[in-house]
Amino acid sequence: MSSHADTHEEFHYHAPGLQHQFEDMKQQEESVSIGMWVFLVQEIMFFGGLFTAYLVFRSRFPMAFAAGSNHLDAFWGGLNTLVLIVSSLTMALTVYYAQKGNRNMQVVMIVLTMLFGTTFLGVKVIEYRDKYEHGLVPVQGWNKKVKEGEHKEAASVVLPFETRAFASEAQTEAPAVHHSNPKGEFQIDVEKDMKLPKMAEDGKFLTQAEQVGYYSNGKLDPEKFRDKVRIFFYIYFVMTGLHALHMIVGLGIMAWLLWMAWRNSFSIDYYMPVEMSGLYWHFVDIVWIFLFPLLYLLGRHFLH
Amino acid sequence: MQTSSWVPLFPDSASTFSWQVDALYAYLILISVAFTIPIVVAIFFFAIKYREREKYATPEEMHGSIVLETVWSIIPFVISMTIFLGGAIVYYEQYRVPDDAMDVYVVGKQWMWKIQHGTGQREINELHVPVGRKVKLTMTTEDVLHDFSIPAFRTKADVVPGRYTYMWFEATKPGKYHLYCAEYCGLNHSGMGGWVYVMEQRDFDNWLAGNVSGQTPVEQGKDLFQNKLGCASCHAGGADQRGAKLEGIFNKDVKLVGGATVKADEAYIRNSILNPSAQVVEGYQPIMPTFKGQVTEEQLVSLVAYIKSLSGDTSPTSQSQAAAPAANTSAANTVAPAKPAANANK
Amino acid sequence: MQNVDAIESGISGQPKVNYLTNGFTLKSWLLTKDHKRIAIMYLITISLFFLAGGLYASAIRLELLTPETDLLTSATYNKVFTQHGILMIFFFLIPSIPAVLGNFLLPIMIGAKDLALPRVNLLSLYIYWVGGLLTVYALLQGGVDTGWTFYTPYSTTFSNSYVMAVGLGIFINGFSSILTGLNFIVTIHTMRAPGMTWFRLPLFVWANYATSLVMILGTPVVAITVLLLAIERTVKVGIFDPSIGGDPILFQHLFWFYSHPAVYIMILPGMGVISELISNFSRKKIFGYEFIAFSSIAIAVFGFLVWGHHMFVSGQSIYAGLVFSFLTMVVAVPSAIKMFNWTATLYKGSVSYDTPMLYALGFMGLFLIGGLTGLFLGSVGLTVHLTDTYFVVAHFHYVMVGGQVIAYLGGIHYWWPKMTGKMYSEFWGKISAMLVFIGFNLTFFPQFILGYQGMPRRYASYPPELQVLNIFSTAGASVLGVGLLMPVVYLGHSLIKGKPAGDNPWMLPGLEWRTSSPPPTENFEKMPVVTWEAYEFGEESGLDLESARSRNSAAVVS
Amino acid sequence: MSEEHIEHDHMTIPKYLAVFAVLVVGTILTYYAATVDMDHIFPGANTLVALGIALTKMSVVMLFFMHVYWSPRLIWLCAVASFFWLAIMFAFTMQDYLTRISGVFSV
Ligand code: HEA
Ligand code: HEA
Ligand code: HEC
Ligand code: CUA
Ligand SMILES: [Cu+2]
Repeated sequence: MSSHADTHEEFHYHAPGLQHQFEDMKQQEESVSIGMWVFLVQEIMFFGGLFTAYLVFRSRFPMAFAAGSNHLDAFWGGLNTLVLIVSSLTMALTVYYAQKGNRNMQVVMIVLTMLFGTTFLGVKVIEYRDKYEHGLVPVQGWNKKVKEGEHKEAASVVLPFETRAFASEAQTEAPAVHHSNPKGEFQIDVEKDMKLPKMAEDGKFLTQAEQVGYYSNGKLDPEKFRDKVRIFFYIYFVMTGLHALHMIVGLGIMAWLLWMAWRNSFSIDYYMPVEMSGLYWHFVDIVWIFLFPLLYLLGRHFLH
Repeated sequence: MQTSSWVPLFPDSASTFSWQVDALYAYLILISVAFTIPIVVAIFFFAIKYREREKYATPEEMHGSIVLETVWSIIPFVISMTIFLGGAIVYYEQYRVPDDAMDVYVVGKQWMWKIQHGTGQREINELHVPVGRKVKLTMTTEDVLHDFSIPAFRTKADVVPGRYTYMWFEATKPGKYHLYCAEYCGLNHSGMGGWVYVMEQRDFDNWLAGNVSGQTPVEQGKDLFQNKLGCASCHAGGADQRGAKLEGIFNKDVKLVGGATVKADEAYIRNSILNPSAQVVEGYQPIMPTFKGQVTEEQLVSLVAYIKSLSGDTSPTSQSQAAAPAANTSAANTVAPAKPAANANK
Repeated sequence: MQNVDAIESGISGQPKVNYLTNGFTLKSWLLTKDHKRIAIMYLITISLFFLAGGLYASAIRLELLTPETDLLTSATYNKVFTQHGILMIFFFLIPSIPAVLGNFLLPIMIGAKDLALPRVNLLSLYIYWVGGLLTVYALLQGGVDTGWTFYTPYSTTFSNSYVMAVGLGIFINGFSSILTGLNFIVTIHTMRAPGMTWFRLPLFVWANYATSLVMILGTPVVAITVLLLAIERTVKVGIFDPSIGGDPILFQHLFWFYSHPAVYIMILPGMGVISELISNFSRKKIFGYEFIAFSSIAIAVFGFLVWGHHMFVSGQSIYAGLVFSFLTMVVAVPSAIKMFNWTATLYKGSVSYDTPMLYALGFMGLFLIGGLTGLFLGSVGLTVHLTDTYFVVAHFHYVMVGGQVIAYLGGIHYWWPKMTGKMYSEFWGKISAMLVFIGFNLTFFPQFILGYQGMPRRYASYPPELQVLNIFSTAGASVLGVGLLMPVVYLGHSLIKGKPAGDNPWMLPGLEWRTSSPPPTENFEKMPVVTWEAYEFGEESGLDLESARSRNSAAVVS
Repeated sequence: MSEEHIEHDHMTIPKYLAVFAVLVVGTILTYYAATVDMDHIFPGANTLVALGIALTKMSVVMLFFMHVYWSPRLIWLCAVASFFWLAIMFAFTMQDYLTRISGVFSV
């Protein structure tokens, strides 16, 4: 940038990619890697706020969370977990080949990583769409509008190893009345979802907040219960939404890496950007490793 | 004992624990002075005595001293612990609501305080209380956070939507004291206040007499209970009534179906009326209908007051119920949910 | 040694290319990666925010001159104090010392050419601008009236003001703070010059390190909290609204998880400056170096365990109140350690009364009072009476204005010759330091008494019997305002007419004094090698004190 | 710390694949563990198992994919500190919620 720095560079040997403020490559690498890790610490605290909210509400309304979770498709969630894991592997291999200075394999691995990343987002789109069609987006008016009395569509995909109770029920008759949301409001599948608190009620193991929070009219109140399920979906959308945003950013970084690798900018001596992008990618993967069981797999055993 | 009157810097001191708060305050001022004076004196003394006599002098080097460092870490720590303990004791006093307190209900609303006495008087932005009686406030709000604050009594508490919060005091000096809303609540926050009138018992009785607006909450509650809402059809009392026994339950532990116990406080009674089957009493069927939407907030207050009054004129059974361990509220609430999970899956 | 040449060349005033003269185009500023230029741009921006915040403060004090709401309506008043708080905290005080003085000096002090990540540094400035512009836009559109704490459900459901825009402004601004902290941590770990060991670092660097820890660990949480608030406000669904099962107090937990540690973002750098000033202007090695260094870290760590002391009457559990009260006491101890060590440093020193030192001594008195009244507020039984009254207002102005702002001013005066190469008027500097000290006490001391009498904060009108003390307070604010305006004038004047300062006007050993004033873009002509301990004033420091003394006496004689 | 040089030859393709296998097995295991009722052993057992598996997965990713295992102490510290701070946030928030007295009526 400055002329001073430029003249400076003329006199010294500068490794490719060494920035002016550093003395040598080692210092630069160390700085960048510490910087990246500190950034990841920051990211963890960022998601941490959400996990705290999750913790507070899940400890209060476990049944509503279980019911909400049963609306999520564990198959897609699981598939996405696998997709991310594969992409993590290819990412790790990208770094590996970068260290080896193997440009071609590097490009291949980056492309694969991007492919899996995109697959992940694609699946997310399918899932979000499914929520949209079933009226599970917690915001009024953001759901597919179904007229009074109309039936909802059956759940999109059910695989053999999908939870039995969930699968069979989702595909057979769905009660009409509760699946109408003329204004696109949030709705739940009363028959199915209320099963959980009912079972819990028989066993009398609702939390105190639940004992107060689900009832009116002397009965479990679908309206009130729905509000709590909606909190689950709110948290679900914020968490997975932010996660997806991180994925998109990650894909942007990957595209840049691809460009750089393609131009053969990295070498055995200089592959810091690859390694750092790898850290970021793995971090995003780790977040998902927690999101999957915490969001998709709650209370599955109740319906077994 | 009142430490306030001779120090003009103190506000009125008119409750049983205001002297404690004042004493704690005085203690802290003492500590502050005890630290400030020596430090400030030392700063001035050093700054003057060792002022620069020669430009760019290099005074003798001095190394730190572990002994000194330890001393001046431990002393403040010990002192700060006394401050903590003092605060904790006063806090305990302020928030442990005594059992024999007179009830007053408070509902906050942007931007007014709606207050109702146990005897039926309603007031807005004013609170009349007798001197020398313990008063318990049960408070909630219709909209945002507010804070019921009476500086002369040295106490305040936030009111939170969706919850009851409690506070209590016992006034010691007749007079007229400020009542403030101390939690920011929007446009007219600074206008949301009024007065607390502390009166001699006789004056208070007069005030009550002059101000009676029909029924006391207990009377009103009784009326609702027996006639208007028909609670008595199940809770009339007697041997084979359908509804649970209500006499003597207040503040006692109630056994619920499923084994949990809860304390029958205001919130519980309120919930029992609004969401009866949320917590079903052991030995009864969950047949009680909800009254949500049928009763207003004020009627609820009256019903609660009436049911509490049923505990006032006693019942022998309360003894046996009280036998259940008392310290259940928090533990039961949090542990209860998952414990019987096994049953659920049978 | 190289510093001797530097001194000589500085004194003789040879023209040299320095960071200011290295390019004059707008582009050379806006695209610079030079930490010193970025610091100057921060300096200008935060000064503007401080003036804006100060204007709001003036409006507050004028309104409170009389008990009635005559100058401002309640609605306006609510916006005024909210915006005062938001601008002062998020856009002035948090970036003040780290982003200006830290940015400028930290690399020089450790002997580096720049921060480790200069582009990230520039990015943080831009983020700060974007956040600031968004906030200013929202304020011009109509402002916000939630209080700087944004308590729910008022902020989510009831307020009609521009909560969204301001919230996003703060969200964005948060990342500026995070990136600054990140950069500092990396720089301190990897960019130290040869010989600059951890325990030779100036305490200012330690303080900034501790601050950065808080920025990294705390700021993301407030960012996500504000984001949740903004989402909840837009889509009308969320987790803070009790009517659909949410919990308003959760917001307070998340908010204070950051905002209590944030008060240490607002004081630790100030403490760092004070450590520098006390030691350097007593020309004596600081007493208990390690204890001051580690107490900064201790404050940063323990500061995360006490946030509930802002929620004593909020409806949180009594048990939690006690735990938080206990920990609040614990976190006060490291501050006490610093206080005592500073005092001990003066002992047998050679104390000069230059303007920066006046500020430092002022800091000690004011922070002492501010901190001790923090103990009042941490003592839970007493806080029940004091919380949400002017006692709290007085407490935090004592620590924030009496602490950090004073330290910031002291630091600006101290390093002004280094940053600009010019010397300001020592006479006016002293006058203004006195005015600030007197005005400050007059403004805020009466508020302690008001607070104990129960005057609630955020009140546009108040009972008439409290007027006398409020008049004192407003009068004090005028003096304070004048005192604070004066530096703008004489510092500005020094830029044009000031005497050249020389490279080391105070003959001090810190690395920043061993390069020219203003420093060249790369900070040093050649990489310094540190062979002396921190705060070494004697011969070992390699300073040529003899000739400086003789030069000085020659100057006095002539 | 600056003495240590970050070694690069510690991971080989078979090792990467092994880690990958652990992750895949972990994912499948979480899924099946969720369908088995363990809450009757003690409440929260299902969640505990799920979190245990997730933690294991995270550890291998961090240690081997992210090379923490061969990294300087400072980076270990970063990793540990962030979880420590998360724990602070969880613990001190829940400390309030779990000790609240009743009085909630409209959650
Ligand atoms: C720079 C900012 C800053 C700093 C450094 C502090 C420092 C401290 N603060 Fe302050 N505080 C604020 C800014 C700050 N605060 C703000 C902005 C608010 C209000 C927010 C709002 O609601 O709008 C607030 C509010 C606030 C409250 C809540 C009040 C309420 O709303 O009810 C409490 C309660 O405990 C508190 C306590 C403390 C304590 C114990 C310290 C300690 O760290 C102080 C430690 C220092 C010393 C103790 C002095 C030196 C020690 C000695 C000389 C030795 C003697 C010591 C002993 C005997 C222990 N503060
Ligand atoms: C960095 C933080 C900071 C700083 C520096 C200040 C500085 C000042 N503050 Fe501020 N204040 C806060 C942070 C800060 N404040 C916060 C967080 C709140 C709480 C908000 C809330 O409740 O949400 C608050 C609230 C607050 C209140 C309480 C409002 C209420 O609760 O109703 C008051 C009342 O006196 C006040 C006064 C002042 C004054 C007189 C100054 C003075 O120090 C300012 C001096 C500066 C100038 C005067 C500017 C320079 C001069 C000019 C622009 C020239 C024109 C002026 C004159 C000639 C007079 N402040
Ligand atoms: C149809 C019969 C019926 C009516 C009408 C009825 N209740 Fe009940 N109530 C019951 C039964 C049965 C129980 C015990 C089971 C339970 O807790 O739900 C009960 C429990 C209660 C409890 C909890 C008692 C305890 O021991 O914990 C309260 C309080 C109560 N009712 C108040 C009222 C009030 C007030 C009304 C009128 C507004 C009312 N009930 C009307 C049948 C009734
Ligand atoms: Cu109600 Cu403030
Ligand atoms: Cu605090």
